[in-house]
Amino acid sequence: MADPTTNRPLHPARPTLSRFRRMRPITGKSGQFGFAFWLPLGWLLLITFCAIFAPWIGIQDPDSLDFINLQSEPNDAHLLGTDHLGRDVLARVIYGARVSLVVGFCAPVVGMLLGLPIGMIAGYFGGRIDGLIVGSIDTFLAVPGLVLLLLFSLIFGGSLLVVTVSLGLLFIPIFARISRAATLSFNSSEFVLAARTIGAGDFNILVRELLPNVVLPVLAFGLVAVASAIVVEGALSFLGLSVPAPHPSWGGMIAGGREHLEESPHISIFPAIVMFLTVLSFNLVGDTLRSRFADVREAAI
Amino acid sequence: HAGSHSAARDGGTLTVGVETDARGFDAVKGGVLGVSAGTVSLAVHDTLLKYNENTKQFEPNLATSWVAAEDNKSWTIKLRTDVKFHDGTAFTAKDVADHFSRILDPANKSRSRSFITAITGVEALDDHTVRFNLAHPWLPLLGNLAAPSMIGLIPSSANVAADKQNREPIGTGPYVFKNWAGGDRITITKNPNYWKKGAAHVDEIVFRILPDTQARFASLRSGEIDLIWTDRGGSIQDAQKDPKLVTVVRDGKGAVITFINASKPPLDDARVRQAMAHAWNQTAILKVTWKDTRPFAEHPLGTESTCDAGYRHYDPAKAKALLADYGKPVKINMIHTTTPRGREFGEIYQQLLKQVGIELELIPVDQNTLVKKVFTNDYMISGWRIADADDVGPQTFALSYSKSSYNLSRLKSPEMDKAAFAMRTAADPATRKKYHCDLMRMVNDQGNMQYRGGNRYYAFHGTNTHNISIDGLGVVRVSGAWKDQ
Amino acid sequence: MADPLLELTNVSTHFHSPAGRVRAVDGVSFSLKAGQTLGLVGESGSGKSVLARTIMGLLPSYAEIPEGSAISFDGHNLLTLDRKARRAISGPGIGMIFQDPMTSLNPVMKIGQQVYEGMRHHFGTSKRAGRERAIELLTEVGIPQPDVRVDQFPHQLSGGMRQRVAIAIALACEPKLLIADEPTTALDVTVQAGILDLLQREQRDRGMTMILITHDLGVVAGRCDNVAVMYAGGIVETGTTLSLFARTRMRYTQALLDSIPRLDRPPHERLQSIGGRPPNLIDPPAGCRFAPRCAHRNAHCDTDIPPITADEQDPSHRFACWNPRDPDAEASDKATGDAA
Amino acid sequence: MRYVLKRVRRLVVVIFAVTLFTFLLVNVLPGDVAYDIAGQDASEEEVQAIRADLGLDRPVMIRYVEWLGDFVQGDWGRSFRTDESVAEAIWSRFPVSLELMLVAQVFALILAVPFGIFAAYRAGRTVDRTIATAGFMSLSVPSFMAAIILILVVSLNLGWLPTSEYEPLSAGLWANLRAFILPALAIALSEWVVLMRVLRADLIGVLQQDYISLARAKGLPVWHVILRHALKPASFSMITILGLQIGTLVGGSIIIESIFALPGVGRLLINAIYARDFIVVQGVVVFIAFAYVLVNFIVDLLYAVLDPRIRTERSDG
Amino acid sequence: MSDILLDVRDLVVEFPTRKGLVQAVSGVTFQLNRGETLALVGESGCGKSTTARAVMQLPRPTSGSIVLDGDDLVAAGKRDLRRLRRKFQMIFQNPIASLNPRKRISDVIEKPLKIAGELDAAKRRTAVMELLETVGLDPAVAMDKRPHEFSGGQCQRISIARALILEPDLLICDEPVSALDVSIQAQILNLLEDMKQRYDLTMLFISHDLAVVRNVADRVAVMYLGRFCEVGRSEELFDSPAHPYTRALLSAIPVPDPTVKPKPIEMIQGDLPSPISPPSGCRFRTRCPLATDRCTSEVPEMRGLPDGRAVACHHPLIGT
Ligand SMILES: Nc1ncnc2c1ncn2[C@@H]1O[C@H](COP(=O)(O)OP(=O)(O)OP(=O)(O)O)[C@@H](O)[C@H]1O
Ligand SMILES: Nc1ncnc2c1ncn2[C@@H]1O[C@H](COP(=O)(O)OP(=O)(O)OP(=O)(O)O)[C@@H](O)[C@H]1O
Ligand SMILES: [Mg+2]
Ligand SMILES: [Mg+2]
Repeated sequence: MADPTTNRPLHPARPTLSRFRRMRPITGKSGQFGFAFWLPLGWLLLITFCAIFAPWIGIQDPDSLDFINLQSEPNDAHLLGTDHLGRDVLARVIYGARVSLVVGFCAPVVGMLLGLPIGMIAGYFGGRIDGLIVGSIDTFLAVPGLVLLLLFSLIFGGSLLVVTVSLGLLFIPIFARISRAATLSFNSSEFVLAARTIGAGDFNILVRELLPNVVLPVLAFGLVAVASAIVVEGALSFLGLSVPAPHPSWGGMIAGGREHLEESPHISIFPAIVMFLTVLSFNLVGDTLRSRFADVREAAI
Repeated sequence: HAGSHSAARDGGTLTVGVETDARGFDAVKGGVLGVSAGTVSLAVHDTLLKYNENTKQFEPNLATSWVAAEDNKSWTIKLRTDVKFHDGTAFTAKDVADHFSRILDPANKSRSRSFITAITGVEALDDHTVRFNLAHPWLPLLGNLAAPSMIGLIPSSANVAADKQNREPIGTGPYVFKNWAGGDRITITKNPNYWKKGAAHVDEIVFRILPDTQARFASLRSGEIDLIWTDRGGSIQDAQKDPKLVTVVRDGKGAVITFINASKPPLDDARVRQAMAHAWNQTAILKVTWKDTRPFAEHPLGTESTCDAGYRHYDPAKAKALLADYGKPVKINMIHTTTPRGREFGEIYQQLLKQVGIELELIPVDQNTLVKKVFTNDYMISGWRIADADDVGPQTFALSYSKSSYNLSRLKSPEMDKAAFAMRTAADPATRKKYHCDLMRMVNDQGNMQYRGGNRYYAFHGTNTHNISIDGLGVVRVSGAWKDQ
Repeated sequence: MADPLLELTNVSTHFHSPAGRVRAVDGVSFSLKAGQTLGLVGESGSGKSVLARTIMGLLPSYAEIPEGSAISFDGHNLLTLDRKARRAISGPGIGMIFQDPMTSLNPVMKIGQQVYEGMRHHFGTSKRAGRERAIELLTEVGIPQPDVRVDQFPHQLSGGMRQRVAIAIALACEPKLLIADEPTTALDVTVQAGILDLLQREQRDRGMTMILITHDLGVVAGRCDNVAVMYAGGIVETGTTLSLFARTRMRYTQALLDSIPRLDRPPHERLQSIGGRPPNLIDPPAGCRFAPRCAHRNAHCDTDIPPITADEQDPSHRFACWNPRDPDAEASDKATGDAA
Repeated sequence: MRYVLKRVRRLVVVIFAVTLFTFLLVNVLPGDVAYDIAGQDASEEEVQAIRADLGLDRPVMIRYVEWLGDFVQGDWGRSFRTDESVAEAIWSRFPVSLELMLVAQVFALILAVPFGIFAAYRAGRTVDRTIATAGFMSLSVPSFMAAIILILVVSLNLGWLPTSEYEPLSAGLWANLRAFILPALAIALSEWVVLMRVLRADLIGVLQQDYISLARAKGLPVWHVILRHALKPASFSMITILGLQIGTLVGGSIIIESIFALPGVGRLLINAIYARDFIVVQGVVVFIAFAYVLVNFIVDLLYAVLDPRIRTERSDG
Repeated sequence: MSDILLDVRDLVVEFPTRKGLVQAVSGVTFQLNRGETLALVGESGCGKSTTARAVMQLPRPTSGSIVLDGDDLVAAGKRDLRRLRRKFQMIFQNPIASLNPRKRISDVIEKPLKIAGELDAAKRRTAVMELLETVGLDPAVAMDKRPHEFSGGQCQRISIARALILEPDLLICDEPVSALDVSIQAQILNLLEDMKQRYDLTMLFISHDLAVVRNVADRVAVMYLGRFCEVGRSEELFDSPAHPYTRALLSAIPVPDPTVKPKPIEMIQGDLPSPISPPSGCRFRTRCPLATDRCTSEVPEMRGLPDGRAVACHHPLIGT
């Protein structure tokens, strides 16, 4: 029986690779970013603008109650109506965007800052260290994410910081995996070997040679991670475990409006639509950028 | 509904949607019986007495007669002789004595003990006679013997001894416990040998655990289940409007309250508490949170009780005046649960206090932590409740008496202690009530407890279901139900 | 055998890419008589594989074959046939072998099945008969223990063995024309010779017509009747092997031959190198595509595309060059080299 | 065989680490099951008595070692609150979660495979982009939102399916399955996209392989080439993801189980967390971790069955 | 100053793999004289690259000694090794992959200087520019570009510049032209030859293409399954191979001349055996037309032939 170890492509860079694979066109998407990119990007900019400048763009106080106008339908005074405490839904949606965006951006950053070095170290050094890290990641992954979030938020209380950090922790395995895979794929490449032959140390190779290459696929995943961070935050606040009252958050608003789904669907539906559009936009923008800048397979995720 | 008994039809299955799973049915092990477990238990067990809501009188059930001694410090009760437990053993005075002795034994740490500490002992005089000895004249005894909670329900002492009562309860009731699929459903079946012939009609009652109110309500409307109860204002309003549904209502005693911790500055100043009482708009929260499906509470003695408790009504001007008198800015915090209702309560309270110039910070915690914080005096303001009871006196006593470990608002005053003691040992209902009312007036004046609404219970069922009633504590009596078809 | 089996007339293949239109094959014409072997040589990227895939009908969807191209095979114009008729030709009409034996076999399918699948599809051969035939074919291509190998998976075979299997697959439907796209590039020299011998034998025994694509002039020299040299998408010189090597006319072909290190040359001999690099096929040079790298170019070369010209001595030897080499004049110095 | 042993060893290590991890985590939870047992009307002394009774006043590590000892012997403890055996509680709820996951994954596959194939075959074309956009839209509806919308539309407005009518299998297959349709759909709505995209990406890669060209060069029709030649080698990542999802979702569909009132492991867990019934939390988390690791293990073995490269390599070695 | 720059003795490199220990190089001994080019040829997987990398100490060999200019590399500590590295450099097979795609050419080439401790940025810059000029690239154009903007041949020039900037004594080339087109290959081979003259390089040149080897090498070592079969001066080895494997290799090479018909001499059969369980005795015996029982039982030692060659064969093709 033939030995598989000898069955490798022999002179791999000689025309072994068919052009048909090497020159895969960026499946149809032409060189320009289409409106499937600009439209969502516009939405994101709008949301971000509103969230940042919420106190100054003339929207109402999101917390003040109005016992007269409970659950009023959208009207001139309240463009998106009021909720069951008579609060302006539009104002709450906009202030809720602050939570979603902060968590959405910061959690992946936390995950990346921790996951990237972990993954790179595992991929670079291999052996015991790799085994240990992969094992820890496995352990971490074996505990359902929502359970961890629940436990964290119960232990440390619900606050923006806790939610962001604990969600960020959940992203560690994902980022670690991506950067580990990327590191592995570059690790055996000849430019790393070349760096070794000139006597570069491990740290130098990790930071100077590997990092610039690893960071791109990792960043490319970043925007998609933002989308999922927003979704998970939504789920958390749906369970009432995210930011404390009275701060509005989309998931919390959806959960709060559930009881009034039949008489006043607008209480849930508007935040749901805004959240949907925002998540969709991040997904679309993220995907466009990812397919443009890196070829990471979803399988790694 | 009572009138339609003649048309009662036997057979069929009654499906009941309940909000929470039971924890267990053992009076000692299971802790509090929630409404779910209470409802199941009430169908599986019998009480000694029964309270008639219409006549306001106690009626015989497992007991045939009851007489007090001259000094009112003991009661002798005669029991039925024809009653058998579901396992076939005969019901005797020993079962009753064992049950109460077990609750009273401090080693068992029953949480129900605190309600009946006035009982010093229970003895079986013969097979069917039992005597309750009391420390002092104690009016609430009969109410406790009729309580549809674990205190009043008599289990098989053999089953208790075998340590199976918690998960497979055995009683003398019209229904026999059949199966408990954790998290999903509890099934009980008709007791063919029930001592009161014709009391039970449907063959089987299934309690389905459906935690989501919306879902439970939708299932009721689609006819998937026959009966639900809820305390959600929106659903109650919808149900009352729905011609295909029948509403069963009963007012209860007790109340949903707010503790103002009198041991934490600046809440140790009565003026601050009083200002908060005037800033508190109970009408508004009843409207917003409960959609006016609960009664306005001035005290926890129940809507039927005529007691002028000197309630401090919503009056922001007065509140501001009191604060001005106090003179310092008030910044306080409050713990609340992470449930939508808990958040909402916090959000409303925050806004109401803001109107009179008090800054309130909200700290979300889960239910369990909230309880712990309140017990360990690690809070300033927290929601709480005075549980329903035929007589809430024992609770108001414990909440107000200075040496009670249950004085959770930590307000200690000799006058209140005096009123509490007088209430506790009163030998006749009128005196007891007078002292009770006095006590509640003092509480209202101090502002250490504020009301968020009284208790009113609702159950709903389709028009083809009959003979459902709500007992004390909101426990639903399903054992007499029958269905058309 | 008057009619050619395969005839290409002005065949072009263009790819639409984000950067523009890639003229991978541009105006290729040649014809091939039944039973002959054509060697198609050229540098990497000169369009050999694309040409092969164009004939095979295996182009991706973003490829375009401009109007005016025609490929006639056995009386059919392959470019105008409907899909079903076209498929009927793939297999029994034309078979193909790919460059990399590691990737040209389905890793999760048994070898036997891959061999007889085509027969089943085209001739309705039964499974059992197909298997028998597969064993025969494997024996024929020189695989030891064929009855064991039929039930194995590709990874259990070495590279050389796999290429033999690929040949067996191509032979299964008895094609009239076999296109072998660099069948030995990925193999070791020791294995390469065996594979080439096998192909040559099969071709002779079956009277098959064959196109052997390679970048190695040494490979075609010994084994092909005709040779066509490709550069930047077009055929720049074609003729019988003997004539092409003996009387090389095109400057590019000669430069290529000169740049190859040879065993019969002394060590450390300075090699003739071709400067520059192959042109960009999106925007190729206006005149002769080799002009920018050619040592013998003149003004003509940069501006006008050289016409196809026939060699005076051998009309079947054709080339496209404004300033062709005169083989007779340079023969003397070449002779000294050969003598060494 | 050595490989299997190695995997089993790793499985055990991970499980062990999970037990320690959760034990520590659960034990730093604020709040106390004792208060929950005692109820709101109990006094502090009573609560302390209950604590002592449950052994909660002893150091965490001692309790852990004890728990582990019992656990290894198959005694997962009894709920502090309901006195239910933890193992029994989990096993009685597990089939519900498992069924939910399986139905959800079947839905996800039904959507993912044809769309994935279609998108890959027409990569870059309008069909592909339409599918991709639809996928993103589907992916952008969080499952809790999907659940609410499904309830609103399918149950409340159309009245087609129940919102919460879990019936055990003994009540009949359809009665049982009915209850899973909406929750499974709510889960599948985001899961299928992941599967579809993985399949699409791999399939595009496979379709560019020489062996696909070779199959086409044999004159085989396109559908034959895709289904017989391309699908199998392209589906390995998808199968991995499928396995991972089953693993994570068995305990991870907490919200869906709650919304649809399915008496599954997820709901058991969340109730236990809220009640600080940590012996149950502990048991459930370890169980879920075990399920996760086990499923991965099975997927790995399955891989070997599907992919001859791995299969024979192992039997060789 | 001795004439021998590199002295490799009994080099063994093992890799643990899932299926067992692979001895990729098993007991290789050779010397490299100053200024000479030694070529290593052999089939794929025979251990050429592994030998080269072992000399580079990447990874460090399992056993054996490698002495470079008096310094034992195997025994050298991590620190010393880094200091010694400037004396021996390497270029790789895949020109594009051996350059970091994210770095500019100037950074790529000056990195060795930086690591070697040259602190003056201006000095580094002039060195880089000079060298780019030398390898035939226009420094003004090339400096600030990134690798993907260059063709394979140009990338290989850049790699050569990087390897030469520290002015090493020994240059190891692992198949430097096998990824390049024939038309480019000649440019690189010429360049290497120029560099060798200019920098007094000693080269270890790896290739599977005997024609290329013939062109560049002074001496040739033929490798089979982790061992050397034959080492000798290029002309002699090519003209009259002593080892049957060398002869087989030579006969398999196609000659670009239609008048020379492929020689019908006996081709070696079968495939390279598994390096995990190599054949006993002579490793080539399973494919050797001349194999006898002796070849199965006895490992052939390297023996010197009168003309200075060494061969490891029980039945060499030319008399001893
Ligand atoms: N699928 C494709 N999309 C875009 N361009 C392509 C595609 N395939 C090939 N090309 C381009 O067409 C030209 C010819 O490529 P082809 O693969 O035919 O070269 P080749 O002569 O076979 O080279 P090699 O010796 O490397 O196999 C190249 O410039 C290549 O970049
Ligand atoms: N890192 C490694 N781990 C395990 N085995 C290895 C490793 N590197 C090389 N080998 C094995 O060592 C043997 C020699 O490999 P090496 O790369 O040195 O061969 P080579 O002669 O350079 O081949 P090629 O011509 O393909 O480059 C092969 O069997 C290979 O499988
Ligand atoms: Mg090609
Ligand atoms: Mg190599």
